[in-house]
Amino acid sequence: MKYLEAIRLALGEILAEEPRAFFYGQDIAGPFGGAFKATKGLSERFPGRVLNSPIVEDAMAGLAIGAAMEGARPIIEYQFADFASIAFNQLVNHAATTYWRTGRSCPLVIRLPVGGTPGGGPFHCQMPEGWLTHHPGLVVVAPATVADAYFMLKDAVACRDPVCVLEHKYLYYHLESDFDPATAEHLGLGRAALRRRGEDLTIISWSGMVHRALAAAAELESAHGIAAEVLDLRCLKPLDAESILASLAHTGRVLIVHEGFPYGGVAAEVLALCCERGFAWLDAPPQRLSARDTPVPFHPDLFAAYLPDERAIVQAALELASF
Amino acid sequence: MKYLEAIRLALGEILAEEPRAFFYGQDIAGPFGGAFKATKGLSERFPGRVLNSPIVEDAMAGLAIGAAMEGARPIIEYQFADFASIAFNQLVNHAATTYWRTGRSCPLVIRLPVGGTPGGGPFHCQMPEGWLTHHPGLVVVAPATVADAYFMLKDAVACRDPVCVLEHKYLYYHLESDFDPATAEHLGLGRAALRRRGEDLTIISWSGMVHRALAAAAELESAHGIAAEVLDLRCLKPLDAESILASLAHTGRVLIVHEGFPYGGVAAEVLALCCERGFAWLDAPPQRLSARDTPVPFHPDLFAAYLPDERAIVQAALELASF
Amino acid sequence: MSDPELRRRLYRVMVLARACDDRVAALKAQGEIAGSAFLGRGQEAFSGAAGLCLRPGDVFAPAIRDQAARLAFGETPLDVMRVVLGRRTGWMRGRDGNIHRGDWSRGILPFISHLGAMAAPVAGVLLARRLGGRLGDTVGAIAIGEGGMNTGALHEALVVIGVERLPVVLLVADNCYAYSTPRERSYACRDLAERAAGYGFAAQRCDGTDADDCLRACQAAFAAARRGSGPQMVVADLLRLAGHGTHDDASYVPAELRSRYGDCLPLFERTLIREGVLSAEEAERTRAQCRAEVEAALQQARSEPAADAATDEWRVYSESDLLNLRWRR
Amino acid sequence: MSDPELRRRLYRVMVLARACDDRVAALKAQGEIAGSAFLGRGQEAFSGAAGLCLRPGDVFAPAIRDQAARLAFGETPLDVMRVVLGRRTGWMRGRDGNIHRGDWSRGILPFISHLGAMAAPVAGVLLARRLGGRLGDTVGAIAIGEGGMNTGALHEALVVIGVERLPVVLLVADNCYAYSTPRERSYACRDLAERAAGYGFAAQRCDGTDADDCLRACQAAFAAARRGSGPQMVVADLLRLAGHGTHDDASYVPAELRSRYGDCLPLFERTLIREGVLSAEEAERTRAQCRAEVEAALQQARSEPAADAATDEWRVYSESDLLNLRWRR
Ligand SMILES: Cc1ncc(C[n+]2csc(CCOP(=O)(O)OP(=O)(O)O)c2C)c(N)n1
Ligand SMILES: Cc1ncc(C[n+]2csc(CCOP(=O)(O)OP(=O)(O)O)c2C)c(N)n1
Ligand SMILES: [Mg+2]
Ligand SMILES: [Mg+2]
Repeated sequence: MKYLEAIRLALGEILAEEPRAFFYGQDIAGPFGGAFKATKGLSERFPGRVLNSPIVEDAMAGLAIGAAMEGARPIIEYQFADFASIAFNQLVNHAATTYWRTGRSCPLVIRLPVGGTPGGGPFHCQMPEGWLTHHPGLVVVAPATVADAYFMLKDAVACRDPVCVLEHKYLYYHLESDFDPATAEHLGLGRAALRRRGEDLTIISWSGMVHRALAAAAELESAHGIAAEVLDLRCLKPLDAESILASLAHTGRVLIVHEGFPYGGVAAEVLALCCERGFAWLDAPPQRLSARDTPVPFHPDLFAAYLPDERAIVQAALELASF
Repeated sequence: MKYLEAIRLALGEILAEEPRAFFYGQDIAGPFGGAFKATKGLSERFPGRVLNSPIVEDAMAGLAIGAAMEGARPIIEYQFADFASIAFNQLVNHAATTYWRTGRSCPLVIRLPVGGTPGGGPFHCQMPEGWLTHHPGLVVVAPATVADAYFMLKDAVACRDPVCVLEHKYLYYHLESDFDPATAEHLGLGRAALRRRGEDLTIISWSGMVHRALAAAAELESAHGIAAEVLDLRCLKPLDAESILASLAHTGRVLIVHEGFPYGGVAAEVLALCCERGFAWLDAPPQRLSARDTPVPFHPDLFAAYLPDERAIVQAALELASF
Repeated sequence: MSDPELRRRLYRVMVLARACDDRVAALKAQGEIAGSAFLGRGQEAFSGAAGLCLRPGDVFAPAIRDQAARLAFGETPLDVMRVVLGRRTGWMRGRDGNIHRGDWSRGILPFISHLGAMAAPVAGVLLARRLGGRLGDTVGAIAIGEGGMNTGALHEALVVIGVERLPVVLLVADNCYAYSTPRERSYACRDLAERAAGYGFAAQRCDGTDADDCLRACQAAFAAARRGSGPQMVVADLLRLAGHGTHDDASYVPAELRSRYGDCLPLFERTLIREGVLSAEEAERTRAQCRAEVEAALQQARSEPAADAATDEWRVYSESDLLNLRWRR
Repeated sequence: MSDPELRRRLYRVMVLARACDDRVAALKAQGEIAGSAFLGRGQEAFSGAAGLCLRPGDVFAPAIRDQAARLAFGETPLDVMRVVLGRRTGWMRGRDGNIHRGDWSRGILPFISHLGAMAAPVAGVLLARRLGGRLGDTVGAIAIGEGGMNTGALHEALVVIGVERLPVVLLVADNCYAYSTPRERSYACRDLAERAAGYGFAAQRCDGTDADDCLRACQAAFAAARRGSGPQMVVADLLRLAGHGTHDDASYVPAELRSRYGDCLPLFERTLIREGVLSAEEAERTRAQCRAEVEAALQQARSEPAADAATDEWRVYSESDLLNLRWRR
């Protein structure tokens, strides 16, 4: 099953099993079924519950807030996470603050296709977790596996707080596994997952970058005899501090690898957490590998140089291991 | 001279000395002169160059971008920084990216009244630097002194890149000094300033919190014999890494104190910088004191408990010093 | 002309709103209220008329000067005082204050400051009801000023409301000013009813200083929305008879304008007395009763505990265990 | 009816735009273009007519299907090819691509993807000119689709343009679809010209499949804006004759709709030939010339260097020394 198929499967089951759920987003209704086809076939199966929105990202979020407070379970899709910038205010100032301000929870789910693809350019490739996590009140998750694409979406709908689900566009079509919902392990929504065990250092990552981290870890093992542990954060806010610190305690060395902007955001927070609370275990300065501090470039060659690649991860890990 | 008067003085000189400058914002024209009176008297002195905007925060930023690209020097005022959330997209995706995308610079200035006041509540007290700094391309400054309120505003107008000037609302009326523009020291826009020297630890802060840090440092000295250095960042993006690392090298201990949300943002970035590049100098785990991870509370008692106060800073510094 | 009973109810709501506002202004002046205080003086006719058209089960997103509509829809002076004083017993438990107050379960939406942001949530409530087969003849009312009409948030919401043909009444109080900004700097059309057609809304205009005219327009609009005739807009022409907040002396309002717009409350009172719907004694008694009701609410609120940093919980998530949260069926 | 010379120019622009688009589509199919490719097929009449009304010194914010307007306003096929191939010589130097291309110094704004976001910058350009005494009779044109009309960004910009009475022409290409979403899900009014009055804009409607009608409406609107009659809107009724991007087969467009809307280009060609403004041979020659011009531009662009990660600078600030930057007079 592909990552995208797992999402579609989950979306269908959500409509079947949760009568309060409905979907709202641009071009998600049939026969089109969404820019990435995540909702393909669903408006036919569930008439009236998959609704096409006008191009009103701010109102989409506002509408979902009202519907959620009224007892429904709205799931909105932004065509690209980049366009959720239009809804910044409704997301961080309204959805995020409502429970704290009013004592009434706001169970909505925001599906955000994130991440870079060659040729996508500055406005179709962004990672929004930096600003979604900064403001108090949103739950932010980033499934990196087929199983998580399925489970975390359903878990998000089960959650009474507003959950942003970051779906990586590259993984949509390129990630495949023989996932079976009936037998696969179902981790809690907020838990990080150790994707690979190791002794020498920990690579912390999330979303699409987990796969580069895993490839780099394999390379580190086979070519350099270095055992890198790979921790997939899965949930970016709140952070599973326990798992992060446990891995740090185990290896003493941390490299954070992600594809977002370098300043602040999740990577800086994880690094700060490691230093503030795991200082005694640190055998080397924790390091970050991020995208460059520029917009995402359009040209595939620039794009390739923009993100940390496997070689850069291996290089940084080697330096860290030999510190 | 008060902090607010220094801003008004600078604004008047900008209009007098820079013929391309104009101001655009809600209620800034005379006789009203702005929600905080920063532009009081200026529309009368400079007819046609201080314009009242409708309630269109997004278009205000967009308009400024167009005017800047056309060769003007627009200075926009948001009534409260919290409302700049409406302009998130124009600020981070348009103003910030234009030079990189097009090679043409975008010289605009955004004045943002920031920070908490008792009774201000969740939507009139926020610190926006977390999201302004995360995205590449904006210069973000936060004057904490009367002199900086004056100089940094003029420097911002001299800058060919988009500059966000965070003006602290509490300082507007409460900070006063015998500042004389002719004789006061004029630091470069991007430089941090050592506000107090010390040997035992460094408190890094910015905006209104600098004054609590200074008060705490005085208390640490007088009551505990601990010499705390206080570094005022002044410019939050780009960071004056050299000054930060120099102070860290000097004291070996860093406490970051600010009034923004705790997750990510400037504090996490500064902490990460210290660890990534100053690890060898660290005698203790660097620490942060932030607001709580909730919206800003309305009730003055809750508000007081929400922000780090002098006592909390002293307490954290004592723990850090004795690590 | 509406029936006398309704007019008397409107009169009472207007008097009570004015009394609430006056007391809030006094509390603010005494330093008993933190932050800002905003008054609806001069807007009680339009706001109260709209509020009287609301029924239990409806949903209402008030603007900052809707004390009258709130009271008409069920808010009490005690609800007001608890919130403005930051009592833990209040709707906002001291976390948010003043006119942000509201209660989702009563259909009075607690608003965020950003103008225009409450319109889409009203659409969401109605859409959720329609999808759940629970819409019935409930309606949603959205109040906004002429300044707030310019926000992108409001525009996007009106587009959705039009396209979904939701039973919404948009109440536009054009009170000549947005803070200090005169209406000519807010719109370039004759009046804001000219924006209705573009969203697929029907439009009514009314004289906001004339309570009977407000009642007429609001009744027509709410009835149309309720019977499924699609979204409605009512634009009232009036003047804000106070500063933007109590901190603002509104000295920028020219005398000429002040003399052009009357105060809806004494105007309505005189009309009702002239037409024999109300006696001067009843009016006097109503005013006294309202003042007393507000005063009692204030005393009650004062006696209740304030928000308390040490004991109040600071949780921002309603889920207690996000770490282990899992979908189950 | 416009003069024959202008009609011939419009015809040529339309043919050249179609040739550009066809070549871009072929390049995309061959895998030579990264990312998406968007075509203006079916919109050349309206877009080209508007473009021909622009003069040097004007400013233009194109939408995604404005190849014709761009060419009419001075963009060349070489400008197109350089950008879509990510050449370092192109306007965007490989940093941004496809229809985001533009050049502030030529008055063609390089757009960000977010629909509606380019309208306020056009207002800013004009306002800056007016403040600097350099407005003259220049105008700003803003192109948008019926879908983009719903964005809050556009709304807020139109409010400002109306209030400032800026010389703007808003060009609304209502092509029945926003991606796959039919126009009934985008607006609840009869047509989008109904939104003009609310912003203080004058409105024109035209048949987007009829080039002469497009010329008429655009000429009237641009002339009015130029002579200071305030902001203008032109709404064209047409159908997108391609997918949203080349990746989209547009199978959701019903055949009935396809048969209702003609293709403006052959329609115009037939009219011009019928009326003796153009001969069949000239038409054939024009098509061949345009294809050749596009092909030459493509070969030229192919021969130029691509963006290069190693040597291109990655600076995001134009100031080289922010640390020491200081105001000086
Ligand atoms: C998006 C946004 N920008 C600015 C403000 C600050 N503000 C609060 S009320 C107000 C004026 C509102 O004018 P109007 O909508 O006409 O309502 P009125 O105050 O006249 O009742 C402003 C500018 C805000 N709350 N939200
Ligand atoms: C704010 C925003 N939301 C979504 C998109 C994705 N998107 C790009 S074009 C488009 C459809 C635009 O429709 P319309 O405005 O009618 O123009 P057309 O494509 O029909 O020419 C969408 C949804 C975007 N670019 N910006
Ligand atoms: Mg008003
Ligand atoms: Mg369209």
